Amino acid sequence: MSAYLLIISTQAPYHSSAAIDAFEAALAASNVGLQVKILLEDDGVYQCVESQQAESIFHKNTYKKLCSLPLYDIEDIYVDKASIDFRGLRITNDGKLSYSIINQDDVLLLKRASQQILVF
Amino acid sequence: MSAYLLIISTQAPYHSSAAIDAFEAALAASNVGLQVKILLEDDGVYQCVESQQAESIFHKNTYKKLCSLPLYDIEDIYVDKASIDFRGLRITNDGKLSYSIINQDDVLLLKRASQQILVF
Amino acid sequence: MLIQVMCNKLDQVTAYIDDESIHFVLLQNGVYLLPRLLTLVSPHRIKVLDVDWRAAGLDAQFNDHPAINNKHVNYISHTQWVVLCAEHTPVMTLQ
Amino acid sequence: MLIQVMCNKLDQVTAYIDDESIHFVLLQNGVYLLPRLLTLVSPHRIKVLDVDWRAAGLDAQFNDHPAINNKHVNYISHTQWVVLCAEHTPVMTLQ
Amino acid sequence: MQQFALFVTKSSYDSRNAESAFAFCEAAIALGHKIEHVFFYQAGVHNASALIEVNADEVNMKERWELLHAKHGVPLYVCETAATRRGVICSRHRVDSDIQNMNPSFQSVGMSAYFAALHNEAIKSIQF
Amino acid sequence: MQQFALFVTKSSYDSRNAESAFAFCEAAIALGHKIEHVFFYQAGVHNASALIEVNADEVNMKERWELLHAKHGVPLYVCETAATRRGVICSRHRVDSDIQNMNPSFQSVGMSAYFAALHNEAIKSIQF
Repeated sequence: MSAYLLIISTQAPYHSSAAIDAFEAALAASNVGLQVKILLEDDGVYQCVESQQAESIFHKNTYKKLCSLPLYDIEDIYVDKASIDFRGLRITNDGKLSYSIINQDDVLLLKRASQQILVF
Repeated sequence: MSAYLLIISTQAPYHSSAAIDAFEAALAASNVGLQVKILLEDDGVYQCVESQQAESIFHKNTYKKLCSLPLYDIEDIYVDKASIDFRGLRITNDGKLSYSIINQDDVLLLKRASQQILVF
Repeated sequence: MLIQVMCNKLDQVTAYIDDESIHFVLLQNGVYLLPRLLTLVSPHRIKVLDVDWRAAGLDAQFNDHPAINNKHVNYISHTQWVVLCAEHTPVMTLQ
Repeated sequence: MLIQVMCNKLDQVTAYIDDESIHFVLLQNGVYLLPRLLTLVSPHRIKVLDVDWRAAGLDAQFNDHPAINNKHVNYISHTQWVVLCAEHTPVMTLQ
Repeated sequence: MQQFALFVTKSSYDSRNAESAFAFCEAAIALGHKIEHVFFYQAGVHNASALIEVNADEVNMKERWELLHAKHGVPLYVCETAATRRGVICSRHRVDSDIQNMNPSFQSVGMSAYFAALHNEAIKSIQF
Repeated sequence: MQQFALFVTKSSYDSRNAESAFAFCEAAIALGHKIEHVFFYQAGVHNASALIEVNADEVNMKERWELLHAKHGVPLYVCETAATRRGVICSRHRVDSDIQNMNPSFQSVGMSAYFAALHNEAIKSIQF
C-alpha cells in the first residue's frame, strides 16, 4: 500500500470550526496529489448524519460537503463503528455519502499504516 | 448570606491560559468590591499542588498565585474532594494556601447559592 | 439554577441530575446530549434550543426514542431561552 | 507509531493500550495521565517530557506509586523527544 | 424588564459561541429586556478585530456586532489586558504607534468594567 | 538527518502549544535535523500577529519565532485562508488597503504549501 495522509475529524459540525478545517485540509492535500484518507471518529461521526439542517443556523451542510469529497479525488472515508454505537446513532452506508464503517481493530490499522496523521 | 460571584476554575495550570484567566477575573471582581468565592474543580485541582516547578517551563507558579488571593480580599477558596480523589492526589489543607475541601453536596450548594457564576 | 450546556460531555452534567431544582438548556454541541440526558433526567427539566437541534439533524436518528418520539421534549425558540435565563438564578454555562 | 498525548483524557488513549507496538510521549496536560496510564501500559512504552512533569509538581504526590517511586518511568529531555519522533512513523498528536 | 450582562470567551470563527450570544441579545431586546453590555474576554477578544474577513456566504459576526451596537446602542467592551496579549490593539492606549486593529464599534476597558455592573443585583451575568 | 514539518493549530497565549513546538524546533536543530517549515493553521495563525504584546516576564512567542526565523532560516508559513478569517492580514494580498498586522517574519501561503512538502516521504509531519 502506498503512503497516505490520514485526516481524523473528531468534532461535531458547526459549533467549532474543526470539521470544516479538517475538510479544507483534506482538499488541499488531495489537490497537490497526496493520497488522503479520512476517518470520522468520536463526535466526528455526527458529521455523517444525513438529515442535518444547517440552514437553521445559517451554516453550510457538512453532510453535503462530505458528499463532495469524491469530486476532489478523496474516495477513502471511514467511520468508527464504536463512536456510532456509543452515541446511539443509526448511521448506515446507504445514503448519498459513500464510506466504510470499520471496527476498532481496523481503525487502529488505518492509523498505524499511515505515513502522516493530522487530527482535528 | 450576601450575594456572591462564584468563579469556577476547571483547568490544569500553564498548558492553557484558563487558570490565569480565572485568577485575574477573580482579582478584578474583588477589586470593585464584589464578594468573590473560588472553586477548583476537575483538572483545576492540580493548581493547588504545592510542589509545582513552573520555572522549568518559564511560567509563574500557580500555587503561589493562589496563595496571594487573601491579599486581594478573596478568602473563600474551595476545592472539590471528588476531583482530588479521582486524580489520586493527596492534597491536604496544611500548606501555605488556605482552602476548604468540600464534598459533592456542598459543591452543589455553593453553586446554587451564588448570584453569578463564571466557569474557566 | 439553570445550566446552559454547550458541550456533549455527560460527565459534566451528572453531578446535577439528582437535584430537581436544577434545569438544563441544551444548545450548540449540548444538543447531542439529549438522548442520554433523557434517560437520567425528567423531560420537564430539559429545554433544547430548537435551531441547534435541527442543525444536528438528530430527529430522524432518534425517532424511536421514547421521550423524543412522544414529543415530551421541550424544543424552545431564542425568545423562550431568554425567558428561561431571566427566570433562573444563577445561570451557569458548561462549554 | 508514536502518540504525543497533550491532554489529560484517559478515554482518548484506551484504544491504544493493547497494541505493544504503540509508544506514548506525554507532554503538557498529558503528563497528568501518567499515574493512570502506568496501571494500563508497561512503563517501557511511556516517555514523559521532563520539564512538563516537573512543572506539574506531581513527584511528591505520587512518591508511593509503585512505578513512579521505583524510577521505572522514562523522563526525557527535549532532545530525546525529538529522537523519538524521528524514530517512529507515524506520529499522532492528541490535544 | 430584565437586565443582562454577557461574557463572551471564544473567538468568532473557531466557535459558534459569539453567534449564540448575538442571538440571545436580539431575542432579549425584542422582549424589551436590556443588554447592559457584552464583555469580551479570553479568546473572545478576537470578536473585536477589525480585520476579520469571512466569505460572503458565511456568518459575519463583525457585521452583526456592529449592527447590535449601532441599532441598539449596546456597549461592546473588550478586556484590554486580554486583548493586548492576543494582538487586538486599540491605538488610544498607545503612544508609540498609530497601529490599531480594533473595530471602532468596540471599546477597550479594564476588566473591572464587567464586574462593577454586577453590584446591581438586578443585572444577570450570562457566559458564552 | 531527519526532516520535520510542524503543523501548529493553537494560539500562543491560550495554549502552550506554540511553546512546545518551538522547543521541538530548537532541539531538532541542535541535533542537526532540519525543520522544513512551521505551518500555522486554525487558531495557530494568531502566532503570526505582529501586535501581540505580553508582559516582560511572560514567555514571548513572537520573539521566539522571529529568532527561529532569523537565526536558522526556518520558514514560518501561515495559511492565508485561516488567517484572513481570524483577522491576521498580510497587505501583499490586499489592493484596497495598506492595513497589515502580520509579523514580517511570517509568510502568507496557501494550504497546499504544507502538503506539497509531504510528497517527500523523508519529511515527517508533527502536529501541535
